[in-house]
Amino acid sequence: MTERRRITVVTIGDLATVRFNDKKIVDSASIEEMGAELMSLVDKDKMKHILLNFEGVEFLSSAALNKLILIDKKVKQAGGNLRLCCLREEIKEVFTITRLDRVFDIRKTEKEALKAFGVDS
Amino acid sequence: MTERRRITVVTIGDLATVRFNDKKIVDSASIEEMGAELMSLVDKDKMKHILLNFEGVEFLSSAALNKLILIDKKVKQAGGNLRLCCLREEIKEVFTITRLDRVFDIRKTEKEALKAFGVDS
Amino acid sequence: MEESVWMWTLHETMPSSKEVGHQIIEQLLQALTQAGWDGSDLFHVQMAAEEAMINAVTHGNQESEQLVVEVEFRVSKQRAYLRFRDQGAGFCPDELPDPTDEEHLEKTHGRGVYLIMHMMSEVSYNDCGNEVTMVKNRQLESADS
Amino acid sequence: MEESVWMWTLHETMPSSKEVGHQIIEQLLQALTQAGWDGSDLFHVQMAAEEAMINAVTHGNQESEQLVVEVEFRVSKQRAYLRFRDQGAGFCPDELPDPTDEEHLEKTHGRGVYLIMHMMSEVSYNDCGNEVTMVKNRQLESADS
Ligand SMILES: Nc1ncnc2c1ncn2[C@@H]1O[C@H](COP(=O)(O)OP(=O)(O)O)[C@@H](O)[C@H]1O
Ligand SMILES: Nc1ncnc2c1ncn2[C@@H]1O[C@H](COP(=O)(O)OP(=O)(O)O)[C@@H](O)[C@H]1O
Repeated sequence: MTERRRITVVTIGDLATVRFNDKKIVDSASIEEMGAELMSLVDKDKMKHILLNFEGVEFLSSAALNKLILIDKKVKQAGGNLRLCCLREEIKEVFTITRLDRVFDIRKTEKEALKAFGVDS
Repeated sequence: MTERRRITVVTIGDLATVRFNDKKIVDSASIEEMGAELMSLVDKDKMKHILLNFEGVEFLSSAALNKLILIDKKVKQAGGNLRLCCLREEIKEVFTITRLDRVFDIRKTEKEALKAFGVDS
Repeated sequence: MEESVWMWTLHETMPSSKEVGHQIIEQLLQALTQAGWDGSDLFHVQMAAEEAMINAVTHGNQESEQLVVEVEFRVSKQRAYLRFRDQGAGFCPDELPDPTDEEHLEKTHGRGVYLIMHMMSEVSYNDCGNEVTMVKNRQLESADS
Repeated sequence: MEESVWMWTLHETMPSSKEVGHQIIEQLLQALTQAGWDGSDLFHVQMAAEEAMINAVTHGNQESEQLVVEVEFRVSKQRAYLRFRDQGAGFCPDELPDPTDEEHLEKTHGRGVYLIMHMMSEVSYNDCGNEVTMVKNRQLESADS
């Protein structure tokens, strides 16, 4: 299995469910690393769909949002879907204030998100 | 002989006398290329001393000045000297206004500059 | 600001380093927590502080080793005051495009100042744009207070 | 500016491209030459124009394809008027370090605005710093006039 420092990945077919190892996604070097690890899920591991589970994430900066936009573009280019779930209230608010809730498909629970991918759990 | 697009070089031992192929040193891609060609005189061709003869040069921008400062540092690092000569009056003034005449060794004629390098012509 | 009884203040000059900046903001968050702040109030201050610090270090001082950022924080039970001043050439916040406009929505930059404005109760930049001063009035009482 | 009889004026909106900028400045130089300008007067205007254009395109608009630079040039026998406006966040020229200070002398940036100020007769930035207006009064009569 690939060594990953910023994310933990579970795959079902071509869907990767990702959890973040950091509680705060704010340090620029870590954000770069996280971005690279997510990119390689698409490029190297040929994952088509990605679910980002934000459980345990307490903070993210605008630089992290910028990186997520890049990942979203990447996944869409590869013909897949990116979904987000389990955002704590304050992080959800960041997406609402910036209107990024219109760019990203955000679901409340992992179950709901998986269902949107057509996976019944 | 090395193919050079931005400069024309004549060498005497470890001294390279350089003329510029462009009348206006202002375009950023050309400045990069000029910089790389000058750098390689030190790195690749192992020239120690460099004389920049500005005859025919009608204009240079501050980006070109910045590049010359880098070259000067490079030459000094390699234990050599960089000298400038034959600047038209307006270009000389640019060096005076910016006080770069205190950083660079500027000579009126090529003969004077060569003499400063210990070469009698 | 005279009327508040500050429980904690910090005024220092830091190098143009994001790492050092994160550490100083950690101190602010600890002081806020000790003063009873939590939930979205705490989150909002954290967000504004991080974005302002990163802008001062990167856009303002361009991470130059020769330049410093002045930071001043004050914390009370009900109010937080934050000030960041860099040594850069400044900018005009009013000229920034609105990142929530349809045409900018998927851009990968340009949300920091917007978030600062929306997270804090009062935000003001000096004329030059190299100093931002902000105040957060606490909205929520925490459950256990 | 009313009193001058302009022999040539240009007012256009250009993309954030240095190449296009160089070409437009070529047109200005031709117009100046036709109006009898030469020597250091011509050189000074060229320098100020190139530096202001490059700053508008790179620092102001950050070479964004979505942003444009407004340029306005006016030329008479005795006077040249230049204005560049970009769509960036601006800056405060007064905050810039003096590049001729000993400590900045060997820096590889930071001479553009300084040169503009020294090459032209009058230079003013708008409050925001994303528009520079400058005038050059011709100093020398050319030999053949
Ligand atoms: N302290 C500062 N000094 C100079 N310019 C700044 C400063 N803060 C912000 N800016 C300008 O405002 C722009 C927008 O900043 P921001 O909204 O934080 O988004 P981003 O940092 O992603 O570009 C920056 O690109 C920069 O031009
Ligand atoms: N049109 C502009 N918009 C925003 N910032 C600018 C503009 N022009 C200049 N600046 C700021 O002034 C600084 C100094 O510019 P300048 O003197 O031309 O030197 P350099 O371009 O080499 O940095 C730039 O680094 C930038 O921060």
